[in-house]
Amino acid sequence: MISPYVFWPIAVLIVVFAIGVVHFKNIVHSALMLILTFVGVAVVFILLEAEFLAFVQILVYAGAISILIVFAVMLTRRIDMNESNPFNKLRWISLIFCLGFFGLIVRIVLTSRISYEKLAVQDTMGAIADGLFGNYMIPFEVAAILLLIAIAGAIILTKGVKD
Amino acid sequence: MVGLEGYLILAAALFCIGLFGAFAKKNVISVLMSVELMLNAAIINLVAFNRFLAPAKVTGHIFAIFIFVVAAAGIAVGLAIVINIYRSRATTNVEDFNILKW
Amino acid sequence: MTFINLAWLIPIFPVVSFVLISFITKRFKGISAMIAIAGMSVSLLFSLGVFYDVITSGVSMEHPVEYAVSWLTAPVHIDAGVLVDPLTAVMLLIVTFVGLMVEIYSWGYMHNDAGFSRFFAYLSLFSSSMLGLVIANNYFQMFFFWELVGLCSYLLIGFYFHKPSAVEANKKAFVTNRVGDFGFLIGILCLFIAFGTFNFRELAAGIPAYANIAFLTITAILIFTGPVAKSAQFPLHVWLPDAMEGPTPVSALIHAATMVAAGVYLLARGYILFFSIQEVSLIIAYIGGITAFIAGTVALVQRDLKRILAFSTMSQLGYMVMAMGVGGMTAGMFHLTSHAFFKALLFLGAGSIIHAIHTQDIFEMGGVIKKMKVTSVTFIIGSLALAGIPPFAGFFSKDEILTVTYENGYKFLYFLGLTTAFLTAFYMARLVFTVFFGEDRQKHSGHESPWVMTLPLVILSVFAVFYGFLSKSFGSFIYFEAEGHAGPNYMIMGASVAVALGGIILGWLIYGRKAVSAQALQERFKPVYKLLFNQYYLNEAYQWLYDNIVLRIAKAFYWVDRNIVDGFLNGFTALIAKIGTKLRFVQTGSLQNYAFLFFMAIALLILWLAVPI
Amino acid sequence: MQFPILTLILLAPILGIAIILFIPAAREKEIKLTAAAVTFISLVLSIAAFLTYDKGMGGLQFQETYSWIPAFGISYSVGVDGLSLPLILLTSIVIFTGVFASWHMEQRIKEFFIFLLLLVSGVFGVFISRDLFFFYIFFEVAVIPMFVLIGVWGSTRKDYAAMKLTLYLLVGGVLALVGIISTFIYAGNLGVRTFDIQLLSTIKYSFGFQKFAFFLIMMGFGFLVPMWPFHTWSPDGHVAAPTAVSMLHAGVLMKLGGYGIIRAGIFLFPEGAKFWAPLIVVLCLANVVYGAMVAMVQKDLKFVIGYSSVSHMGYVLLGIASLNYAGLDGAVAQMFAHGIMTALFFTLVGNIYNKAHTREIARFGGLMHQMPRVGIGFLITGLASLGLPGLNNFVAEFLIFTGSFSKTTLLFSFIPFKVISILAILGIVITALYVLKVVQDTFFGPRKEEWDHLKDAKGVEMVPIVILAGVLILFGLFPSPLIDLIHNGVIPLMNRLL
Repeated sequence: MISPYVFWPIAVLIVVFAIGVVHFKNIVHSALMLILTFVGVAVVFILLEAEFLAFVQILVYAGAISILIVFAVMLTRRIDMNESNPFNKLRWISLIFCLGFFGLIVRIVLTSRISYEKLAVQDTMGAIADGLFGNYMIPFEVAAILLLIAIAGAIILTKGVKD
Repeated sequence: MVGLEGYLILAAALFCIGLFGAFAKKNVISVLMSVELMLNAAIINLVAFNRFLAPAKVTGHIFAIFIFVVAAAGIAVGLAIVINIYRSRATTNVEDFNILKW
Repeated sequence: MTFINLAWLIPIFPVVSFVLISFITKRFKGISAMIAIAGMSVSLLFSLGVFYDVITSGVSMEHPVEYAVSWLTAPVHIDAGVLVDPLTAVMLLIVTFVGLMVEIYSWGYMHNDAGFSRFFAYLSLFSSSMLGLVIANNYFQMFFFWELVGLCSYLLIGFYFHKPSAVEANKKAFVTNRVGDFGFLIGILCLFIAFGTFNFRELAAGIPAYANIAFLTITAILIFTGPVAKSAQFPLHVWLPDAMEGPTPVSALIHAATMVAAGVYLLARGYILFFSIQEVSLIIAYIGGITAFIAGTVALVQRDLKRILAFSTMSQLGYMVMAMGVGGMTAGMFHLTSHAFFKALLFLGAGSIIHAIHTQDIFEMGGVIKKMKVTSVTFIIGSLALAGIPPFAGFFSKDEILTVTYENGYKFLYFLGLTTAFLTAFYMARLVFTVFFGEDRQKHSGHESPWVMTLPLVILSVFAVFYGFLSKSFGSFIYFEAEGHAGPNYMIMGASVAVALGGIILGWLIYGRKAVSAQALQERFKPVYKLLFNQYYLNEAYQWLYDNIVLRIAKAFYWVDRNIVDGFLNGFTALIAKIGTKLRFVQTGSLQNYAFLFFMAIALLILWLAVPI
Repeated sequence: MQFPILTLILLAPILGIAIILFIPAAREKEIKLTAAAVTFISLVLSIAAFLTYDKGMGGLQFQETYSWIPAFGISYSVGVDGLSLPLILLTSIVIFTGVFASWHMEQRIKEFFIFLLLLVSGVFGVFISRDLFFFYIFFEVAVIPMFVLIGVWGSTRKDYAAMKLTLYLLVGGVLALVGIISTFIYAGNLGVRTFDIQLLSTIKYSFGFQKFAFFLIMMGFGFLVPMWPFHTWSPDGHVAAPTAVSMLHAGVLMKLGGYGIIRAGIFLFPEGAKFWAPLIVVLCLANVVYGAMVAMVQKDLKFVIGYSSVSHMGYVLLGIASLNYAGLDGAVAQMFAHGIMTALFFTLVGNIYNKAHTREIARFGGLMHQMPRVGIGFLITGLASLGLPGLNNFVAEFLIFTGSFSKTTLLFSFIPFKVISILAILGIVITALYVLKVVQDTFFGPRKEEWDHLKDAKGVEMVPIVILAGVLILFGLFPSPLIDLIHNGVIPLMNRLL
């Protein structure tokens, strides 16, 4: 198995990119880092043998969502791009809190000793298809409706309604 | 070989970074990006649990797909709101969005 | 036996007339009287049939006929039944007969009244309730109709609802009766939990063997409060004098046949309960005696024609109740029946006079006999009967009561009764001499009433004269096992007659010949006069009780409700509002602050849940 | 499959809502007719259920069950027995007459009827549910429209009253909900994961738990009854609400409380009921006497009725606390009787108020001259209220008195139960006092010129008066169909208690 050799570097990269997202003062840089993070996560999905999700991750996140964000940045552009993404006054306290929170979760993860054995994976794509059009039919439809509503909502919000 | 714990810790790290970003950034777009990070962390968790605990059933994957959907919807509406507010207030600073105050 | 088996129909006929009148005759006023009279006549016929059956088919007090259908089965078994014995038969006759007389009379009396139809509807319902009460075979049914009788009296006393005094009087009547019913109801419930039945005969079988005497005593006293209110005994008599606010025929009905008779009838019906305990019968006897005396004294000084009659009724009811208490149930019932005739007669006669003269104050009347021959003669017959002059009906029945009281050893009550007899004769003499003789004082020139009004007077006066001679056969017809039978006691008879004559002569001296000035006497005994005229201030006492105790408590409760119970709530909400005004400053409006706090809480929750780890 | 009569009773008002939604607001007549029609359907169906209920068989009948959330044992499961059937009949009578009583509404007719029908469907739902979860849901459905109905269409201090009422009812609901959920969890721990009341009753609850759960349910539903000292929402609510809402509110909504205590409280936790009965008795005495006393000094017609309701519902509590056949039969019968009576009261007062625009007793007098029909109706209702034989309330009160009077237990080990009963019976005297006082001050006395313009009730206005008074008299003279049915429903309850 090569996965440990792929996983840990990728993991470190993801974390670094993610830190970049929050750290950069220029929002365009942040957006770039975000795309990189998404791609890294897609790799993690491949390591987890969830190829379909990896594709979707690339398509939806790295593709669509990132572009949306970039557009939003462009539409809300101000004069000085270098100071477009500053921290607020919660910076230090929330840093401490988040570190503490991270520690807490890591402790829980390490002490909970979930027992499992690594099983082989069959055809995930097929199983997902079965699930979406079988047991989860109704949630799936609901999700579709949600998307539709979101689109409509987004359009109405940006375009405004005539009274 | 990397166990479940590795993925969980990765997800936790990603989540906490996202959390920090959501708390500490002024730009609302940045906050939204941080939220996306957190959602991604959640997806990693789901997929990892699915992979290690019950690979035969793909419940985790399906949930992940729903999260994609929700995330996409959220970001779309969220950005629309941002743009809308930007139009009326000419700012993307979260601290200026204080209309919730009584 | 046919009629006995159809006895349940007797109360139905008047109720049918009631329904017909209320729904149909709005347009055709004249028909209502006919419907009512027709219904009542049929009832009278059936009652006669029942009476005939009772005589011919060997139904007696020990062997009554009883049948019932169940009205309610679970959880409490309640029957709607009929109990026919001689007592029932006689009461049915009295009620239907007097009721019919009153209705015929009212046809004339109410002729021009706007509420003509309504009046007859109420009258029918009234008679029907009373008949239902009479045929009842259990306490529950009795209570049921007992209350309905109360309702009808309420409606009829308040018949002229535009008169505030009438409305006040009917409320008073109802509430006073309610107080009695309250005791009555509890008493019935006591009986039920002790014996598991409401049925008269089953109770009669069970009561003598019942061990818990104290409980039974309380029960009997509680039930007795019912008759105290309904038959206007001291101290719940206050409604009766005011009840004359209704049209005069109503007073006749209430005082003679329906309302007040119910109480005495109940005492006779349930006599085993009352008579089996010495203390209870003693209480009953004394209440009766005191009532008789008090009412007699108050009647001495009243000026209102109907009011005098009302107090005389109270006094006579006192006699009846006293008789029930001393063990002379037969005598009491006999007095009830004879009293029904002459009291109905007196009230109808009074109505006739008032109808013609348009006043009720006896001192604004005089010489009426010259203008209204029939009315006056019949009225005087009634008065003589009431005063207890032989051979009129009242003499026999009253004398029987006094005899039984004396023979059973209640000497004090006997003298009280005798005094009352004197008072009765006196105030009736006062009334008669003032109203019928002497010079004309009235402003209105009266004239004799139409025949529909005088006919009942004549019929009733026939009974008032001759009914007394039935005393013997009445005694062998209606009797109660508990009482001993006293023969005629000529000494007592003589005393009664002497006293009655004495009263009349004294009355004649003062009001007929004016040998003694009534005015001077009144001045001389002013405090007594005032006390009597104001009926011992009992009304005022009750009013005070209501104003100062009941209303005060009610107001206090209301205050508590608004200020303490509600105040607590309002204070609580105000507190929350106050906390809210302070807490709102926590709401900075900054999203990130909210989110931060939110996650802090989640972290704490996780910490708490993960503490073992 | 049998005819789903209960579901149809529930669906009829909902159907009405759906239809009314599509009628333009300006077509008021059609809206009213629709409301009348759907409530008439409910009425007919409830009468049919009332008549066809098989008393020989007893138990729950007309059952329907559809699983909803199997994981939590929640199912849409309905069925009626002798306890709920009279109350369903009551509800359908009151709403049907209530529609006619609000025939002359003026503003926002469409919304009014929608909310009214929503409210009533909630009430129907509560009475037919066998599942505690649905029971609670329907309860909330019944409470929430009340807020809007009073807040928008009310009169005197409507905002305050609406807020107060909703808060009280919600607090009560929440207490009851806690009781229900803890029962569910308790049962779940014993392996019975269900909200079905019949199944829940098969479990053996420990005495400690019974005390706890019954207390919550008693207090929770006690808010609705309303039990002293949580009663003040009810007079205020009565006064503020528009006529039809007052009718439903006093006529039906308060009965949800008594029904809940009996159905969810006594039925599930008989031992708890026995433990808490003394408390109920003391509080009910406060209701009866205190309520009646306070009613005596009221100046507003509706307040008098409001407090009289407090007093009368005290009798229901007394019957419940007796925990014997007569008491429980009487309690349910009293709920029915009081519902009809008080609905009639509010119809009549509403009738006067619509024309005179005041309810102040002191200003009235001699109304019998102008409005004889209303006056007679009011008199009948008043007489029913003071428990006159021949009217429905008497039977109920008599049973309650019999039940409570035959208790031989001591309260708090030194007050005989009978003493309380006697004090409660004293309530009928006080009731007579204030009822007659109101009748006297309002309807009797000399004619007042001021009110000569008032028109007597006629046409549509007579519908509720005639129907309600008819029911009062009918069941007053022939109570056995009603009482037998109720008794039938009480039998399983008593089997649990003994």
